[in-house]
Amino acid sequence: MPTEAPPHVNRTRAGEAATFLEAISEALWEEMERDERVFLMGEDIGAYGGAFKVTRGFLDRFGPSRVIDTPISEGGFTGAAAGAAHMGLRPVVEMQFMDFVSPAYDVLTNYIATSLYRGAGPIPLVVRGPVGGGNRGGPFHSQNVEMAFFHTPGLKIVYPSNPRDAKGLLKSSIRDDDPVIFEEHKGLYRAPHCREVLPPDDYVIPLGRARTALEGEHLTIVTYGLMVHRSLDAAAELARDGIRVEIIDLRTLLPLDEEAVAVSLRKTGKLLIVHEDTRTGGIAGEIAIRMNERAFEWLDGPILRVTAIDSPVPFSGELEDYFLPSVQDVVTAARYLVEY
Amino acid sequence: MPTEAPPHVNRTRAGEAATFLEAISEALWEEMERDERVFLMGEDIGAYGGAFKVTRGFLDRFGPSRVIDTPISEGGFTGAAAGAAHMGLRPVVEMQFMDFVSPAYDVLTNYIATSLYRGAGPIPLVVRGPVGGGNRGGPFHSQNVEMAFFHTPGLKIVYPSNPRDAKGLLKSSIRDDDPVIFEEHKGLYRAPHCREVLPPDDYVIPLGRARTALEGEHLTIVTYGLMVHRSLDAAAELARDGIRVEIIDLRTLLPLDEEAVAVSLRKTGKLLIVHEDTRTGGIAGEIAIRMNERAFEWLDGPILRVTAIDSPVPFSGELEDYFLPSVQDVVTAARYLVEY
Amino acid sequence: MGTPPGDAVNGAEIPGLGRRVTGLVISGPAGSPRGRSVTPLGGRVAEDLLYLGFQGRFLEASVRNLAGSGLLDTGLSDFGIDVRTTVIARAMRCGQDGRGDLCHPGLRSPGPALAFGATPLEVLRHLARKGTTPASARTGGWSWTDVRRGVMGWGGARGGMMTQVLAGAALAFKQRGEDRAALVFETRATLQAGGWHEGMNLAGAVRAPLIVVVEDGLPSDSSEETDVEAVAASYGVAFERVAEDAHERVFRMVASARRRAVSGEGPTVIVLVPLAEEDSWALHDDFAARVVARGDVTQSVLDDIESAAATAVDHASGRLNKEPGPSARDALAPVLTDAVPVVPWTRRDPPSPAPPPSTQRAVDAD
Amino acid sequence: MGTPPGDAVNGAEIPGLGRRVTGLVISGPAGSPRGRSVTPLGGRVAEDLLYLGFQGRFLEASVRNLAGSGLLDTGLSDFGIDVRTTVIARAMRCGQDGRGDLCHPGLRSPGPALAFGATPLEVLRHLARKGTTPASARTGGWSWTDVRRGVMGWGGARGGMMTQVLAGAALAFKQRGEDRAALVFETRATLQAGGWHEGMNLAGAVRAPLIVVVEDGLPSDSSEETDVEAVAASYGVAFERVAEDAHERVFRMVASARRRAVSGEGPTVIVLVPLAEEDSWALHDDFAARVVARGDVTQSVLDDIESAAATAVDHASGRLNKEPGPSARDALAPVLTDAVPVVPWTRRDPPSPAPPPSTQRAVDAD
Ligand SMILES: Cc1ncc(C[n+]2csc(CCOP(=O)(O)OP(=O)(O)O)c2C)c(N)n1
Ligand SMILES: Cc1ncc(C[n+]2csc(CCOP(=O)(O)OP(=O)(O)O)c2C)c(N)n1
Ligand SMILES: [Mg+2]
Ligand SMILES: [Mg+2]
Repeated sequence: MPTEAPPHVNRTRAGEAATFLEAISEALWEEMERDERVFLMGEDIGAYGGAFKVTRGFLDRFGPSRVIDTPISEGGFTGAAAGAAHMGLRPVVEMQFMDFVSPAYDVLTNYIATSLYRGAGPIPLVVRGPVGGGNRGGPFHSQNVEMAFFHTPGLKIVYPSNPRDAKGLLKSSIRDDDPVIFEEHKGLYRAPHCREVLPPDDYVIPLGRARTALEGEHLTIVTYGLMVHRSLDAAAELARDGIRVEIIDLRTLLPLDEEAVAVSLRKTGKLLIVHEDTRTGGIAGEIAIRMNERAFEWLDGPILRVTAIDSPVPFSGELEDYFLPSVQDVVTAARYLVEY
Repeated sequence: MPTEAPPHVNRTRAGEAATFLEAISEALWEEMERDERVFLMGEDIGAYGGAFKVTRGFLDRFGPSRVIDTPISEGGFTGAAAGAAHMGLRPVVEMQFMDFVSPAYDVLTNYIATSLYRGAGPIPLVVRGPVGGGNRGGPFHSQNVEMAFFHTPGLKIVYPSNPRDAKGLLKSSIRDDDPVIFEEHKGLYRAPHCREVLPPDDYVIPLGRARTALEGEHLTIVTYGLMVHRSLDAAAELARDGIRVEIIDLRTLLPLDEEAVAVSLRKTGKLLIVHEDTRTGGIAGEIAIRMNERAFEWLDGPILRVTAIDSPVPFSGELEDYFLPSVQDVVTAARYLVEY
Repeated sequence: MGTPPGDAVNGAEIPGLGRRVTGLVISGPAGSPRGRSVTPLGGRVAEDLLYLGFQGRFLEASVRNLAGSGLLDTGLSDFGIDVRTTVIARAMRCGQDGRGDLCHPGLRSPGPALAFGATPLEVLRHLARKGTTPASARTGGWSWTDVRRGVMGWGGARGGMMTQVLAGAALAFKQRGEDRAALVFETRATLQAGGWHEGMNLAGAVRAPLIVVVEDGLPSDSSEETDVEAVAASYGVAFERVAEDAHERVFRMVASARRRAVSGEGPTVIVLVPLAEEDSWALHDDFAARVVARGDVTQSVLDDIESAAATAVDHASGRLNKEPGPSARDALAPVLTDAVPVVPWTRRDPPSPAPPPSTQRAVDAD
Repeated sequence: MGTPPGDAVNGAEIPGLGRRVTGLVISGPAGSPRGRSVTPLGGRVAEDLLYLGFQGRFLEASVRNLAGSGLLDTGLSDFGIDVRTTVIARAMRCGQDGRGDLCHPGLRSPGPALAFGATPLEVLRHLARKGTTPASARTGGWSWTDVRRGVMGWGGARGGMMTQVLAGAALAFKQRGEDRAALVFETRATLQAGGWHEGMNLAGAVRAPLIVVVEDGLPSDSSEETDVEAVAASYGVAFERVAEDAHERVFRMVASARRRAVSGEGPTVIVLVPLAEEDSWALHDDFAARVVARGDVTQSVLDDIESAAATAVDHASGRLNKEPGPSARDALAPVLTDAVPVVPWTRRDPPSPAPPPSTQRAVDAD
């Protein structure tokens, strides 16, 4: 009954460029082929292929015991995934939208994150799904969820910005012995400018290591996910005035690669953090205090941030665009800091 | 059927000193007498009087329709409280331990916090309960919960440090039209050194305003809850060496009184944040970046923090003491900053 | 005991008819809610049901149209209007002054919202993300809240949260001894969510005046075939089933559940069995034929009602395009009652290099 | 079909007897699990049940003693040991090598943990917050996890989470076609929690080999009298009730539920009706009298078993005081498999005024 891989998980084997979404599908498919302990759980991921079709064709290939359609009960099936992980399986749980991880907040923070510490062993498990705004999804289908989990010792959080990283980081996450929250920005899923030919080999990208997305010297921008692209656009505009921005793509938010940030900050003396998530209590704060702790003397200006507004995500396009951080916001903040 | 107030809600009327716990009970009692829309929900708060006996005697006085024993379903009864608040009531929800607010995370962050923004009107509701470590409760009865909610626009978070504030802030919270998370540190509940005679009048303390717990000039410590006391102890030790510390007790964490922090920082040039909650993603980060944004030029040293270790709360006494921030930790950090 | 259902406090006017369509009492005799026979409904209730039914029907066409021409998301036009939801909602005591019943209309159909006083234009505004009502541009979709009219919308998760919220609202009615009840539409798979069980358990335990309608719609891969009757039994609450029933029977069944609810006998769970696709308006047409045949409503009044409904929906869709979009500032609607929303400085003037704070002490003397 | 229950892979030794007490097969004929008659259990199962029962009994006394002398929290001595939980757990296939059944022992009694191979000393260490096992000082209480022995403890919330977790573990058994099942003890009010319903629904839907025992203990003010049988019916799962039943009947009922579970017939919910306080050890004594009367065990072996259990518990409580407390560093046990826990600098050397970072690039070339 093994079937041919459907086209969207076969781009790389066919030598074609893959979208971000296809990179995710490829990672899942290859890990399931490689390791029979890997299995999927989620709402309508089987026959229907998932709300975003990430797992289209998986049921035919891997069967219903490894592609499990769950009831609408995110807490319940995440808890069950933990139990299966205790028994040596490697569950990958899909949230139809990551906004719906909130009913699983209890089990993730109290049971799963504490397991290793409690002496109950590691819980290798990935919770993945679409996040982010810009798709007119309104307040309950557009959230970023990193800050719900960033404060919980025992979890890892990954948030890739491009297909290559998405595939390599998802493979690492699945192979990792710790529970990982894996965020996929909907705005990248099918973005044509994101499409790229992926390495043909079984590569992984290590968790906890940032990447320099652009080398520069006047200012460090620390960012991740879709905002890497906004920041690159801003950098292109700033470059026209001779401002050379260095962009650090965090890739993994927890553990945070503070070393990479500090090294860049030492070079530029200026730090701007850009995140799509809302402002107060966002990740920028933690980065700011860590750089105070270890790099204060190198700061030639305040650590600033460009973020969404402190509000739920609006439903209308005009409002959502206003709510989200824009390229212009990044340019304004960068100029201010460079001139500081 | 109105009965006499039981002793623990009658300290102030009797001219006696009240503990922190009694101050909470008095606030609830007085608000229920003042406003018949105020009612209580929680597990075993009626006949049993609550796990910590905060509501002992309330059922007799206010009857079962205003003192509601709920099933063990924190999400469900918090959602129900929201519905009652929509209809003009003013629910005060007790979590038996605030650790158990996590099943209500979904409804609090998605439904309740967004209501006003959605045009659905305000949801005046208080979720209160015991928090914090030091009582050998282990990882599931010792948590601080502020960072689960700090990132959610639409919620307020209050965390008092003494009986007077507790009573005045709880009254304000109940009268406030917004949803409030109200944290009560178990280590303060019956602490003898905390006992104080409260003002006899119906006073309130406004939300969103910090308090100077100690005036000083060499260093600002920003803190709240039990850590105000640890910081005061540290300040006493530092005073022996002529180091005069200013201590800001935040009282309300959200909205954050950044003005009070900035004013003090301007005076001292040095900022140390002390919180009992774990380190990564703690509130210190947000304070640090806000001070970068508005007070960078006044910083004569890095913004530092003293916090618990990034781990679940240990069960054994020795481990818990090591895990929690100590007076000595505050002294060490303060000296370092003053000498910086 | 409750006021007779259908006795709304205020009504909207049928534009073409120049009189109120809500604010009506049943004039016919109360029929047995479980009876198989079709007992007539009072003339004004009948007129209401006809008007609301026609509105839903025209609105469905209009939404498909607007979606086709790109004025609405096609995703939002992908709904199945079920005329029975309108009948169910209309059997409650809809008011306009914040003292009537409450209804969470669910996400499948605008019928219940219309029955609770929403206008077609309001429905369309929400779908089109227009900024002319407080929330349409902010949360939009099929769902909004208007406490005054008793509409408790929620475009969020299917986790049973609205059963909790309406259970709490119903608890408030009970506490105050009011003649009010709450009605919540949930979809089938919602019963898999723990949140739904918590809300239902609480409602059952405190005998809250709550009616839960489970819209047993499209099967999703993730829906197990929950036995809703067994679930209701496990909470000790009443259970009813609505299949291809005549409007009269549905109306009386709900009215009777409402009576039980407000008299303290506890919640009822109603399963709404899906209609065959081609039948979606047949029940409406049957009803119209019956009321005319019975002489409760003349053919000419029926025609007037139909054209009034058509006019209202035409008017709404015509006006929709002329309405302004929201202003960006609306994105900043307050999240706290006493706070001015903070705009990041990048949207305004940059801070001066060393931003001076106010010198005045913000800290109270204490 | 499952291996006969009681066939543990490895067993501990009854110290005074010098032979294994687990690792046994039932030697008697299989009785009807629903039969009223008391069908004998095999000699080695009987010996096990006697030994475990005595252990529980002495442990109860010992914990009260230690609490009285301040060596344990009095809060933690406030439990009601129910000997039937031991029988229920012993009817599963307890192993020591990570291939037997699983059990969440609940918080009320150490019996199930003892049946799954925990020693009295381990129980006491947890209660006393001693640091000589990986988790006792970190989470302690009545509850810990040892995947190898199949003990899945959790001293956390009563939100039904362990039903979810064990349902998932059971799902893994089923997926791999293993002869294993999971047993979870929950308390009554836990059935009010949505989390429990989600776990139960999932287990029912996938027919996971799961047995849920609802310990119907102390009524709390917040417990409604949930009709557990109706709840089980709503999930389409089997239901059983354990009252003041003889050990034999309890054992066979559970063994039979286990057989159904592993053969794919789905979960069973068992309600454990509370014993009258004074009866808490009567069932144990009745059982002992019966096995001696039947000649399955001689009086002298019974005495040996009793004294072996007493010795084990005495030894444990004697040794407890001599064991070292945890070292503070244990507070820093890793929360991630690949991370060294970070100690705040205030516990170590302060940072130098301008902390120099490593100059080497941490960023990969990409
Ligand atoms: C908590 C939550 N999880 C997931 C979703 C995504 N979701 C929206 S509709 C739906 C299927 C709903 O099925 P059902 O309740 O049967 O509704 P119907 O098929 O009748 O539309 C899902 C999974 C959601 N809205 N909320
Ligand atoms: C989610 C959660 N909420 C609240 C509590 C606090 N709590 C511990 S035991 C208990 C009562 C439990 O009642 P029941 O399940 O009937 O157990 P029993 O009375 O039999 O001990 C409560 C409310 C908890 N542990 N977890
Ligand atoms: Mg469905
Ligand atoms: Mg109980």
